[in-house]
Amino acid sequence: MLSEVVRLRAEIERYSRQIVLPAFGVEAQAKLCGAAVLVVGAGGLGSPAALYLAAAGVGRLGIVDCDAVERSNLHRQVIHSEAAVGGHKALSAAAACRAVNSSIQVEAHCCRLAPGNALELVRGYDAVVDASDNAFTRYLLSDACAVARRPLMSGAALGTDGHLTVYCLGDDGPCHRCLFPEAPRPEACGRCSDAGVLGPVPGIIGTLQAMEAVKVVTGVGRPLSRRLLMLDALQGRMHTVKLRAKMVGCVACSAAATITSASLASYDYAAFTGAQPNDA
Amino acid sequence: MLSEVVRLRAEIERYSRQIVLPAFGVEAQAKLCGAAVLVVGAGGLGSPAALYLAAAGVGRLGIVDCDAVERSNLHRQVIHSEAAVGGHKALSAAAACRAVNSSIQVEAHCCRLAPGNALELVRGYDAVVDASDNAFTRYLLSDACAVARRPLMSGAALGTDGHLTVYCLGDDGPCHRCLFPEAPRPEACGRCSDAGVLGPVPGIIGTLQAMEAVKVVTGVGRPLSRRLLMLDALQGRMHTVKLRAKMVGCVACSAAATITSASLASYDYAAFTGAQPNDA
Amino acid sequence: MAARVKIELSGGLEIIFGNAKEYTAQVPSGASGKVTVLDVMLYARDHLLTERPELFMKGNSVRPGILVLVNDVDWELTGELQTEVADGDSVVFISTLHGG
Amino acid sequence: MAARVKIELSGGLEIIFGNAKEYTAQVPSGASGKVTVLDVMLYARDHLLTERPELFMKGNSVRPGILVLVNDVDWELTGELQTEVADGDSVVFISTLHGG
Ligand SMILES: [Zn+2]
Ligand SMILES: [Zn+2]
Repeated sequence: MLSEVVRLRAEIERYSRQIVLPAFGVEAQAKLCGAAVLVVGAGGLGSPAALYLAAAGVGRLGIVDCDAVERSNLHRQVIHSEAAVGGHKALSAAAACRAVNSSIQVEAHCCRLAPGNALELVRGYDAVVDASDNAFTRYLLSDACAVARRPLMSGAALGTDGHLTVYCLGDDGPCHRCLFPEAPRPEACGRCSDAGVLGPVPGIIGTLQAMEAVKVVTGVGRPLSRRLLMLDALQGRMHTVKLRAKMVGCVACSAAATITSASLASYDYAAFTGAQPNDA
Repeated sequence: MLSEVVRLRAEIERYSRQIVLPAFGVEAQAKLCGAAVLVVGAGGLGSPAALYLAAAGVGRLGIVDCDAVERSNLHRQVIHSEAAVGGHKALSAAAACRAVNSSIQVEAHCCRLAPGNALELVRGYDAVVDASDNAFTRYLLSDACAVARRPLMSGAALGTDGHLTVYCLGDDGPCHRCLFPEAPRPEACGRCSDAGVLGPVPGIIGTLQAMEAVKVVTGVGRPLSRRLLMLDALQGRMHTVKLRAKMVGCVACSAAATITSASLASYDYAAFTGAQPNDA
Repeated sequence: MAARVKIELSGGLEIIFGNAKEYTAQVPSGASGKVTVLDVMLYARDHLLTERPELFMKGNSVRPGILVLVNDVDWELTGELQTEVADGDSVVFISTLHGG
Repeated sequence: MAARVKIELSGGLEIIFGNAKEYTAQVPSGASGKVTVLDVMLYARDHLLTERPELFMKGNSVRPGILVLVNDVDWELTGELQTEVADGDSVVFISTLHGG
């Protein structure tokens, strides 16, 4: 705690506009500077999520992505410059975050989130941002967060629509499986790469994910648990709806869970979702 | 138009995810690539607004700011890196936009928006983003857009709240003066620099400003004219309310306007708002 | 009996509903004599859906991945298919998004 | 006569209203016998405002820079101070923001 205070003093100027804010203040800033957040995916959602978390001062920021930057990413994945095309997304994103804030710890994980590493990755952080782009990873990450009891800021964007909710928060916050116990058929799941997405749409959702992560790790404000924010960017419509609590009998997050610390690594997500994490 | 098509072909891979989108497509992308947008302010709102407009492919992007990057900007103004501290904001933002998209034209205006240059600046672009941080500039920019008939994406953020609307659009869209004919007293206007602001809040609003600008210049979707989007980031609440049309007798945008192309330059904004554009 | 209900489609589901995100429909009651979300769903399938019904329903309910809201509340909290609806109520079918 | 009205403050205005963004109040009618936004404004000033009334009102209306919404609609469209309100209506006072 003392070292935290010392570090915070050195950064007082950087964070002065947040510290001066009555609703936030030095206490919340200290919590943020002492927190660790994992961002899974350094694409359309992960770009602003990682950048805003780094800038606002999260103490340790992990970024997971196994892909390389492609030219077709640049229209929405603003954390990557043209010069980064061909390089690792996780490294490019980490470098951008360090350039914005060298006082925080940034960890690039150039690997795919997989049943074999998900729990270990998630357990290394206090909160997690789901900035992935496929059903396989979304179920896996939610399960890992349910098992490890880590709050998960889940965002998604496709076309001109976006969704945002917080999973696995507190005693009654549902997980992804509570809402969607059965996975949709792959043909019902659009991905950015085939269905298209308007650049600022994941930008809006990803920035909101950073905001929710800040709220969750500082305890300030009311996180979007048991609520879903829906964005219709074309209509300029945004509203929040009420969601169920944790489901009795959920295989991932209830007392009767069958997906556990021991079993998660061998769960067949490909069979369950009918898809691979890298499916187009 | 032919040169536009040629340029677009060269950039087809970059914009492929927007072109493939049925609601957007090649036509809207061509319009965007042929459009010019001016972003006034390269701070908390202007950072994501400029970055997302550049990435999405606006053909010509102007950035106006006379300030230098300060350390206390970095927590929210993610377009600037630590290395840019002390340098011109407009230059730093322009360089970041060029790094993301070298195929567009980026123009840095290292000057303050003033009664003497506002009309000329605004007339050089098809649409304008108000990413400024004070009442003086907000009235001036709205007046210039009313006189020059340029749609204005007006965003604002303070503390944990944000507002967004589009002014001066079409026949019935109001201007800032239609809503607020009399300026508030300076002591009623918080600025980020004194009242504080949580980093992601201007990020959300600024990205939404980019989205509205894309809609306005492409004619896709329903812009937030005569509507105000209100963000309460702490509550995770966002909703849209209905606003008045253009006011009969508005001094800036009605048939009876007294602020005109000829008179704007000599209008005393300091007397009207009781403040300077650089007031803290 | 019937109820005048606003039916909304989102998350890409509008594509199989003639690309319209919003309908207002006079939905007739089912066997029970009351209008339920089940009746709304069947009405949407029979009168509004334009293609690929398998992307909307599976068996006697919506397909996996679709969330249903009655007046902006998750139908799990209101009684799912048996939720009664009345004039002016809204029923939203949202396809969950996975993109990023 | 009186109306049970939800009164909301936003854009920083909540600071002079005891830092609460939302109140529900039984607002008594004014001289006309009906409850209007004028009555809501006066009620807010007399019962909810905790400091610096000059940041809320000027003369007989709200101060410049405050936008008033009645049931999410700009009061300019509903009749400004003379807009009638009834049980369950909401009146929002928003201070316009200038920060960025
Ligand atoms: Zn669960
Ligand atoms: Zn006007």
